[in-house]
Amino acid sequence: MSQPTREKTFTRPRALTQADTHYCPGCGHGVAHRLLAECIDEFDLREKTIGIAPVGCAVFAYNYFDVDMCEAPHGRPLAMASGIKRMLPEHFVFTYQGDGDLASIGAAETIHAANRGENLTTVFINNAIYGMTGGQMAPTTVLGLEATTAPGGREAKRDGRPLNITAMLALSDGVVYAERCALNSVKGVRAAKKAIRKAVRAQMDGLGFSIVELLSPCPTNWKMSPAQAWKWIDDVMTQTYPVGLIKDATGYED
Amino acid sequence: MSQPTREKTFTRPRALTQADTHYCPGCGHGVAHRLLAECIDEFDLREKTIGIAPVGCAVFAYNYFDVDMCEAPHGRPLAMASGIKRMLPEHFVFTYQGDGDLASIGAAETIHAANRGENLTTVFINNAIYGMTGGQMAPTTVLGLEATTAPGGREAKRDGRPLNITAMLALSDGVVYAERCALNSVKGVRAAKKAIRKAVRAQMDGLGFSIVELLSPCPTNWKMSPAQAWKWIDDVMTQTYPVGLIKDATGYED
Amino acid sequence: MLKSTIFAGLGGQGVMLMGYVLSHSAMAKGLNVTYIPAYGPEMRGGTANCTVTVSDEKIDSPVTDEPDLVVAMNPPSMEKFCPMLKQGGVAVLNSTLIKTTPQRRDIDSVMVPSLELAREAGSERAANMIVIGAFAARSGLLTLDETVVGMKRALKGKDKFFPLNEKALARGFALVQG
Amino acid sequence: MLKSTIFAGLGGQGVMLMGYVLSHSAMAKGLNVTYIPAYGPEMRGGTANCTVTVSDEKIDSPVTDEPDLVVAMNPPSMEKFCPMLKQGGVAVLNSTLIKTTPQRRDIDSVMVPSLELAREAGSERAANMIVIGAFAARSGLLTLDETVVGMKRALKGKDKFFPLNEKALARGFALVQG
Amino acid sequence: MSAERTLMRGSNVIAESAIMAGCRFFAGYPITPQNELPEHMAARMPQVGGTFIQGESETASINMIMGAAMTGARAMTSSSSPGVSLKQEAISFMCGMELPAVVVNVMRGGPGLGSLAPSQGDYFQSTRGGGHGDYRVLVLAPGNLQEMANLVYKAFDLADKYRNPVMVVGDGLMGQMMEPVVLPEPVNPASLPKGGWELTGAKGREKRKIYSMILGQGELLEHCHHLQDKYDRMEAEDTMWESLYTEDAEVIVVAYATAARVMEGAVKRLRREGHKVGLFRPITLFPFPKAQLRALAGEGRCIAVFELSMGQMVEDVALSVGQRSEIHLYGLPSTIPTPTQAREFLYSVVKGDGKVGRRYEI
Amino acid sequence: MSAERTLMRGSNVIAESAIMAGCRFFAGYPITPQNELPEHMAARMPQVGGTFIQGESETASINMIMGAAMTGARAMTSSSSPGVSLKQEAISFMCGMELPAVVVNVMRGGPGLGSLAPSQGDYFQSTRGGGHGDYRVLVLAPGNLQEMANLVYKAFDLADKYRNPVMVVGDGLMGQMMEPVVLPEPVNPASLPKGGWELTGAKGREKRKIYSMILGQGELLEHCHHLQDKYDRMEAEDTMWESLYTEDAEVIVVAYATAARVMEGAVKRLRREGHKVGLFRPITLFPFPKAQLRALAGEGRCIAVFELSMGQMVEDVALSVGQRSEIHLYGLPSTIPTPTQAREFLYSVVKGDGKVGRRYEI
Amino acid sequence: MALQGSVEIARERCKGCGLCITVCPFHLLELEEEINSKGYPPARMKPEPEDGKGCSACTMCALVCPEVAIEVYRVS
Amino acid sequence: MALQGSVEIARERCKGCGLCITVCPFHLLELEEEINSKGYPPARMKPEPEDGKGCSACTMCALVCPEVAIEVYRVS
Ligand SMILES: Cc1ncc(C[n+]2csc(CCOP(=O)(O)OP(=O)(O)O)c2C)c(N)n1
Ligand SMILES: Cc1ncc(C[n+]2csc(CCOP(=O)(O)OP(=O)(O)O)c2C)c(N)n1
Ligand code: SF4
Ligand code: SF4
Ligand code: SF4
Ligand code: SF4
Ligand code: SF4
Ligand code: SF4
Ligand SMILES: [Mg+2]
Ligand SMILES: [Mg+2]
Repeated sequence: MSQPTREKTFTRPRALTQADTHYCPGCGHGVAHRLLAECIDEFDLREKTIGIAPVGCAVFAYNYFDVDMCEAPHGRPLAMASGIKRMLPEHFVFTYQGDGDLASIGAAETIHAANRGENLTTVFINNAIYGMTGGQMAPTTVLGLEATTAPGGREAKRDGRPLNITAMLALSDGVVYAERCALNSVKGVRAAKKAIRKAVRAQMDGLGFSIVELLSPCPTNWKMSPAQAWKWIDDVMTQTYPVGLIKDATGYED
Repeated sequence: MSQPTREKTFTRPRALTQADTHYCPGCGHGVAHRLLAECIDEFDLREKTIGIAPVGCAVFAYNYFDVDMCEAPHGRPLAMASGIKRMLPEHFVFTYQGDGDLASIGAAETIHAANRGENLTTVFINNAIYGMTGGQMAPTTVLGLEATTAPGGREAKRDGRPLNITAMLALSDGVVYAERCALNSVKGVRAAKKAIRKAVRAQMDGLGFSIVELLSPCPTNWKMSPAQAWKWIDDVMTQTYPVGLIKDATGYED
Repeated sequence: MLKSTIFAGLGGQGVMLMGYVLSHSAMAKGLNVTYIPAYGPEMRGGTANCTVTVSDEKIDSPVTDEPDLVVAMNPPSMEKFCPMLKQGGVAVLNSTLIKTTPQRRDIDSVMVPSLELAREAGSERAANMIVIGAFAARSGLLTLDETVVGMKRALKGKDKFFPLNEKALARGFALVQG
Repeated sequence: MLKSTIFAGLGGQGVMLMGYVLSHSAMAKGLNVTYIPAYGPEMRGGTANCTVTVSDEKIDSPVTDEPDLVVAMNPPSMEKFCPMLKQGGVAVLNSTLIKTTPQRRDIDSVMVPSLELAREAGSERAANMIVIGAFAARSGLLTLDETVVGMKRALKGKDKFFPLNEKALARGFALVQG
Repeated sequence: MSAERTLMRGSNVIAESAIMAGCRFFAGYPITPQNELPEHMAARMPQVGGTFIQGESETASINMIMGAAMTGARAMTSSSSPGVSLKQEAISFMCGMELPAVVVNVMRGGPGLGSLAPSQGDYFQSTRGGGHGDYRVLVLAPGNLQEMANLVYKAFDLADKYRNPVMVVGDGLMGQMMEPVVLPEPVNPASLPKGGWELTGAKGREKRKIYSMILGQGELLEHCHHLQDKYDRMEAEDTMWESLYTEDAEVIVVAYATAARVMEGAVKRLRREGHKVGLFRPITLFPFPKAQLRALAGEGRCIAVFELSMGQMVEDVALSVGQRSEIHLYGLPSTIPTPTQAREFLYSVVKGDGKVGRRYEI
Repeated sequence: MSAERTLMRGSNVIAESAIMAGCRFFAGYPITPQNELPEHMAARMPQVGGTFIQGESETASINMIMGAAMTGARAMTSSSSPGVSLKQEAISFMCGMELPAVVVNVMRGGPGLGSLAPSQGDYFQSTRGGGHGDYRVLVLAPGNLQEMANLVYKAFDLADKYRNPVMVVGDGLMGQMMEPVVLPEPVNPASLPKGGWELTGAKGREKRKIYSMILGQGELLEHCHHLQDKYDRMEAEDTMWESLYTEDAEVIVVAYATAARVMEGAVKRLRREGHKVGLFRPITLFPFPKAQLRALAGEGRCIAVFELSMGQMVEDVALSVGQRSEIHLYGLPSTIPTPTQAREFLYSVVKGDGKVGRRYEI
Repeated sequence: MALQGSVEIARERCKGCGLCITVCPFHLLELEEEINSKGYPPARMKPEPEDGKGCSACTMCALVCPEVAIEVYRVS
Repeated sequence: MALQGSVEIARERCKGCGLCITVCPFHLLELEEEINSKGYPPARMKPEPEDGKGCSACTMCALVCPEVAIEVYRVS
């Protein structure tokens, strides 16, 4: 009998550093980081990638991705990315942004970079809350979710309704690809991987702006266990933000 | 034979002051002012109106409307209006904004006020150009239109594509009414009047955010005669910005 | 009289609440008090500490780098803060996690087996109450009754925890005064 | 030698271009020159003026409140700027619109029927060239040839206007020089 | 004042004192270390019939309060350093349009995202106008939470008095710390006098307009003089400061807010040890108590500036003191200043050994 | 330098000189009085293989150039007062992250929308940091269009030298006026040395990261000292100024840019009339030529500050001069200063009749 | 033919844009030769209606006038 | 029964979120009682598979692990 061989079938992607993250247990950021890093590896882009970390829980993303990275002022990653990409048009340039960053303070920068059709890729972490600052209402907070600035839960009349920014962006001709996935199941994670891969490819083919919105658990500020948070995404969050393709003008056959 | 009686059938609305405007010959701003003033008169709102002038050619609108008025920093009229309206919920509060003001620098304020469903009315002057500063490209500039910062005419690849902000806003649940009209014909002016009237009514009924987009000639920066500018709206501008109803959740029977 | 205390530990160990109980107790008995929290960048977990100063006079600096007392809930907190202690100061140490005492000869230490005593008192969740009880007794700043009053104010509205906490405070107090 | 001139009129009367022609002419002949435009808030129409200073030395202030020359294209411009003229200064006035001369005794005036002469020269659009021609002659700052050079530089690329403008400059020059 | 002491966090003290002062409109955007402030407002405003809006940004938030101020309402926004930078354009507008409102800056370490540690690095921004044009805001820098309560309360009166924004500054330490506080008496907003300039609808009167664009020749210059007169009046009537042991002091420390508080302990200790040291604490940063400090300067007296920034307030000190006294500076941005640091600086200045801090030349 | 003189408008001089300096990225948002600057860039950048983006706002524009600067490109943005206020947060970030870039402010009258007239009311904002935290930008204030060309060109070198933003300030008059200018020689951007910090992709080297959040205890303080060292070096190595007739002057006017230019005529005229007056013109506003001005101050000499603002530069003058000389101030915000105004101020100071301007106390 | 309507054009408000002229169904309006004090040739009623038809007070000219310079009267 | 797969969980990276446990089709994972140096009870393979089935190297646990703490091996 031959010696059993042991083959690694799942390991840490090269484009992640060895650093431990500062994220809370069960947080979606870690998964999103890994998926993007895997795609960078798969397209062999690690040495020609510039990433932009947001202000938000992912502010230290520059410690976690093993690629050249920088920090942008809150809400401005896509403006900064536009400057970077225009100077390095052959590089892969991504922004990684939370919902507060992308859809609230950065709404103008987001819409305009997308509308200019900047050849960029955005990973958009929709956790329906301001994570880093401790659970304030985000534009994406769904009705009923308790937030520190929406006491008793978000109410349409008092607090306005959740904003579907990705759908708005998709109206723009500059946007070639927009998809929403949920990081709350194996299936969801696999779909997210596929979507990010397509978004990266769209940029490397020079097609324009691509964005993947990820419904991402924030157990801490939702005040749930990680498992409850997963379930809540299915039960509640996807009612407001249905997962699936929003726009695909890439022409790819998948 | 009795003495012929002379009856005024068209006169200056009460809600306009007697001041001459500083607008160029054939400019659409003057017509838009009058229509809004007429609606203010018709709803008898002159004494309970607060208007917000933008930074743009209409910056001096506070001299032209005979109602309480103020000026907002460039792009921020809807944020300011939100503060005013919350303090004076029974008053009629309007913003009057150009395309640069509303859709470029003010994109975030516009989207978020609309999305909060602020009970406000916006008259949005889309003249596809930065009038006041002398003809730079606006987010709304249509492809091919020459602008001082889009030499040779706007090109999709170099300059991005025209932004249809009203369509984006209409996606938001906070928006109850959105319509686009063109100020380039008697028919267009009449439609605009009807639309503004509905938008004012929506606010007075407390329904939420209403916006009327007016395609408005800027003969000066389009470098056309007033008559050419009218024609160009029909021939070119309405191809990108079709006139008509964009959203109506008022439930009014017209 | 002016006494400053640093409470330190991991997030989740109830460190802030301990400081809060002391602050409320002190205020209730008419003292002046300042409370300063300090968190790490983590949202959950990570390290946390707070500084509480109580006095019967006006408190100038709410900050101290020479505390009279240190309450350390885990080894890194002990290592970080015990060297700062004033000569003759007191370290109250969570002996559930801290197995050694500080090197310094010029201070006193009290070892509090918080988890073990809390279990006795009814629930592991009351471990921090055990410690604050012991702290109150050792510091001489508060009587048991005063500590209970402070606990109740600090946890206003959460009345259901009061019985367990009272028990734990008493247990901790007894450990020292025993 | 240092001479400052204010050109003033309504937007659309080509006031800025006049200053521009003088500036280019002066630079072409090696002089130093500064040109300052000033507009009203209107986009089109409204009033406009510019100040041009030429000198064979370094120019300190490009601003003047005592111009050597004023070119006024309409009555309000005359009223506004002629009182500023230096003693012994010269007002070049567009007599098509300006029917009276300034009150001051201590200055000279030249009346230029710009529209009428421009019509003669071939087109009303050249009215400003008539005036700058007359200005050149009266000020003694530029020869006709130098003015033509300046006009061509100022209107670089718009060669089709050159013949008409040359004619108009000459007509204006001749008005003064006879 | 009701005499009840409540143990409160600095951010909550600010928020609740504003409500007591009759503030009924708050807009703000989350940022550490002042998140409890908007959170307090979110909970409390509906209870008192006021409005809380979480603005989509700091820029939007201050424009919202500008709107509320247009109607004569008492309005407030708050943020921390980077967020306050985003408010500068609007602050300039508010000064130009003469709109009263209160802007709170719970400073953090900078530049950029910096740190969450206490810092006083926005001194220049606050006192010199980070925005454009000639304008000033009245800047209040309370030294403890009771004073915070009192000054936030007063800030609204001052804003109304001068028709000008008033800034209240603190640092992360003051925003986060807790202390027993006696809250001021509630003001009924309806009882506040009107100024006659508010936008309320042109009913039975001429329309009003509020704007900052002033194009007529010489008119903006005149407006600037009008504004300057107000700033001069602020200096004459509302400059605030406190001094401790300054009469016979040979070394006078100048420090404000947290830095002053830590320093106060050090000064007392050195006094006990027999050193002639004193403390001068500006409470208004603009107007800076120039004349008051100048009166203390002179031969044989040394001024020691202690600030949680690299050397910002020291310029106001120098402009007050001139060459009358030597000036020493110890700047500690993004630091929780310790009693030891405060003491060591003092010892060093007393001894003149130059070991801590540096000489500031003028 | 090619010796050809071209008659150019100030805004175009700035734009073209930047291109000559190797600037290949420009982002800006229209605002009067500097619209010709972005317009020039829109036309020229594509011709030189560079990029022009009309940002959706001033905020977006400066963040775009921050991005371009991350890659090591020479980048510039421009605006006028209100727009520059909107850039303050980002300027603070750029200083914190040590990113070189050039920011142009063609000032207009403020506060608020103000006026389009020339003004110098953003002096504080430029020199003291309108943004948050302890930082400084090098501020260049050219006096005429030739110097504008030279200093814009130099600004890029200085930005690279210090890894810090450099600001070039002018006013509406300088932006709009025309003057013959000899443009500097074109620099090939590819020939510029690399700094070793640029983000270019982690190929064959460790990854790089550029950020401004510095949480480790004491680390931000250390970073602030590192930045301060650079500012001190700027003062030692790159302070610029010019003086005229100052050796024997009894009255020395301090003025910069347009104000200095108008004043120069007045000073010469008074000299011709036999008055001992001189002119001191700061060219760098930060670092302000303190030591140089201080050296000129003293008994029997009076300093007269002439600025197009209510009294901003006068603080730097006072911090330089101290009590060595009397200081007089004539502030004229939002004004095209006339030779007569300049002269009358001078006469008044010479005579000591106090009729024009006012005494500045220190 | 009984006159049905008439318009009054504020001469000094008018900016001569000519838009009223283009919409009048009866081609009743024209620009003056003389300019007004703002420098524009103002619109006016032609002395004689070209096709014999007079003003119907349809208000169309007024509706499009950017200067609100036109008042319309019905005469009965 | 031949072993088909195995996982290695980096004990010090794990934050004890338990998500890997919920997805393992064979319920092979559990949290330790002891906490790691970060203060979390890390996940581990159960000493004995409950229903007798071993790890299939399906990678699902690793796919959902926010800490990228799990490596999966196929053993053949
Ligand atoms: C200008 C500015 N405003 C506010 C903040 C404070 N701040 C930091 S992160 C954040 C929001 C984070 O929410 P989100 O973008 O949804 O990211 P998450 O933490 O949820 O991943 C805010 C408001 C800041 N740093 N800068
Ligand atoms: C913060 C700021 N940025 C820029 C400007 C300059 N500015 C004045 S109006 C304007 C744009 C005007 O365009 P639009 O809003 O379309 O109005 P229009 O003049 O076309 O009616 C700009 C950019 C300003 N005043 N403030
Ligand atoms: S707060 Fe929420 S988003 Fe932030 S790290 Fe924790 S779980 Fe993740
Ligand atoms: S520039 Fe255009 S929009 Fe502005 S007044 Fe003239 S025509 Fe109207
Ligand atoms: S009212 Fe009608 S018919 Fe009369 S002039 Fe006007 S457009 Fe012509
Ligand atoms: S439409 Fe009005 S402004 Fe235009 S020409 Fe007719 S009357 Fe004059
Ligand atoms: S690889 Fe699959 S079977 Fe193996 S432990 Fe992970 S989830 Fe379970
Ligand atoms: S999913 Fe990862 S972090 Fe969570 S318990 Fe499993 S191994 Fe630990
Ligand atoms: Mg979020
Ligand atoms: Mg426009």
